[in-house]
Amino acid sequence: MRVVVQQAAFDLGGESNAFAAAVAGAGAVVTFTGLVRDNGGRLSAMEIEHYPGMTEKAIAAITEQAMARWSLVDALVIHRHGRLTAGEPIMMVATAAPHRADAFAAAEFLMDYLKSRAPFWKKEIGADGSDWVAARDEDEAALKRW
Amino acid sequence: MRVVVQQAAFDLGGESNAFAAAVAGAGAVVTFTGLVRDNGGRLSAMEIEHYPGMTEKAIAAITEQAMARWSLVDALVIHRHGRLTAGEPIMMVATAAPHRADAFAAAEFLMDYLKSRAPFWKKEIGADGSDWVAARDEDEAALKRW
Amino acid sequence: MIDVLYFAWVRERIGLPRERVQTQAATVADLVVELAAREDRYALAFADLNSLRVALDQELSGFDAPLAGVREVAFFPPMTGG
Amino acid sequence: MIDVLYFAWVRERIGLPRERVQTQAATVADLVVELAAREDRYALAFADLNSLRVALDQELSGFDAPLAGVREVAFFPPMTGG
Repeated sequence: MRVVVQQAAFDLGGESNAFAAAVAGAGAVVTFTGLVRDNGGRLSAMEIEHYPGMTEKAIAAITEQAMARWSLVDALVIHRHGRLTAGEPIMMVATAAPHRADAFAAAEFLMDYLKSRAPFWKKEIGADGSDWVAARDEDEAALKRW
Repeated sequence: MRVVVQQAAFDLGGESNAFAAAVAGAGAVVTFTGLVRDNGGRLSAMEIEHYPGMTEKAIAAITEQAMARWSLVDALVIHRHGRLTAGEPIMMVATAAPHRADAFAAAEFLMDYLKSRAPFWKKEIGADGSDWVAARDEDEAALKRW
Repeated sequence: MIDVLYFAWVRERIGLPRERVQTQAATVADLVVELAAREDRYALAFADLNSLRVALDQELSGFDAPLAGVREVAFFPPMTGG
Repeated sequence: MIDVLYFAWVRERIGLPRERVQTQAATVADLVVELAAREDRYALAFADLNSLRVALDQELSGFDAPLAGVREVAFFPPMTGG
């Protein structure tokens, strides 16, 4: 299990390969990568604020929950903060399990909790100003399935 | 949309990066990678037989279904055949969508259909002989949710 | 004449991957009866239709499907892709 | 004395990211009343508690939670990670 919170970019491909190479016994690896959407060209950048200290603890707690609940061989979460431009990877999650159902469920669980329970706040910077991204009701509702 | 059936190994990381870089407008990329499990060290290799011609058509049809059913920006399926050793990637699926729910659902749909409806047959080669992998009832049952 | 293909343990039991078959069979089920009557290795391969799947011209099909116009029939066990 | 932290638009409205606060408030809700009474910018930030979340010593909490022994309180809007 590995949790990384950083400003720097990460290499999705390199992280995926390293993760998959280290999960002996796993038959299934799922990754999720969140990218900065360009909103039809209207978005020039995204600023991600976070709560240093709490962020790492909250993600570690969520990831430990996932490891306890599903038959996972390993799990990885990388989440960036700071200023990102459209198309850049914001974060990734990877899960490895003997079978695909566990790997998929754990990755979706991690995403649902990271969306609404990890202390990050996104601000969209566009040509006509900037705005904090509002939490979506459906993201809060998604937690109910777990 | 890209479908590849090949004997050669593929680079999960390189494919993931290329896929994510080309999906302008997507906010969510999901990948699934199937690896040869070592079954606690008992498996030395896996042989994957397929039905040339039908394989490509079946996967393309499944992938087109996924593209039509969910809001996908793109989808990728790579599936190998021939002799593979424990730990090697067998296949991968990648989906890109504006939001994560579509990317996850489409990837799970593709996997469920590839498991039971794409003409591949796996044979496990172990120290004490070889055996065709039996289809699992739960894989057939998984199709019912779609 | 149609091409008949065998995969996985069906291929192993029958001992060949494909053959040309002269048949008047109206349906897949009729063709199976003809093939199973040939020799023990065929009878063994077709002993349990529940454990077999069939494709007609590379499309999954049922055993009651007609063979009229079909050029390629394939028999194989349930698929294990992914 | 406790450390009070503000994030995202709460930080922007109040105009600072953190401050040390001298308080006898028994609960988070009591502290909110004290802060909101200070100045308009605080009143504006705390106008709608439904749009706010609170963490005590870096754990999500409720507005009715007691402050006894707490060293760090953080106020912020619903999180938008992932």
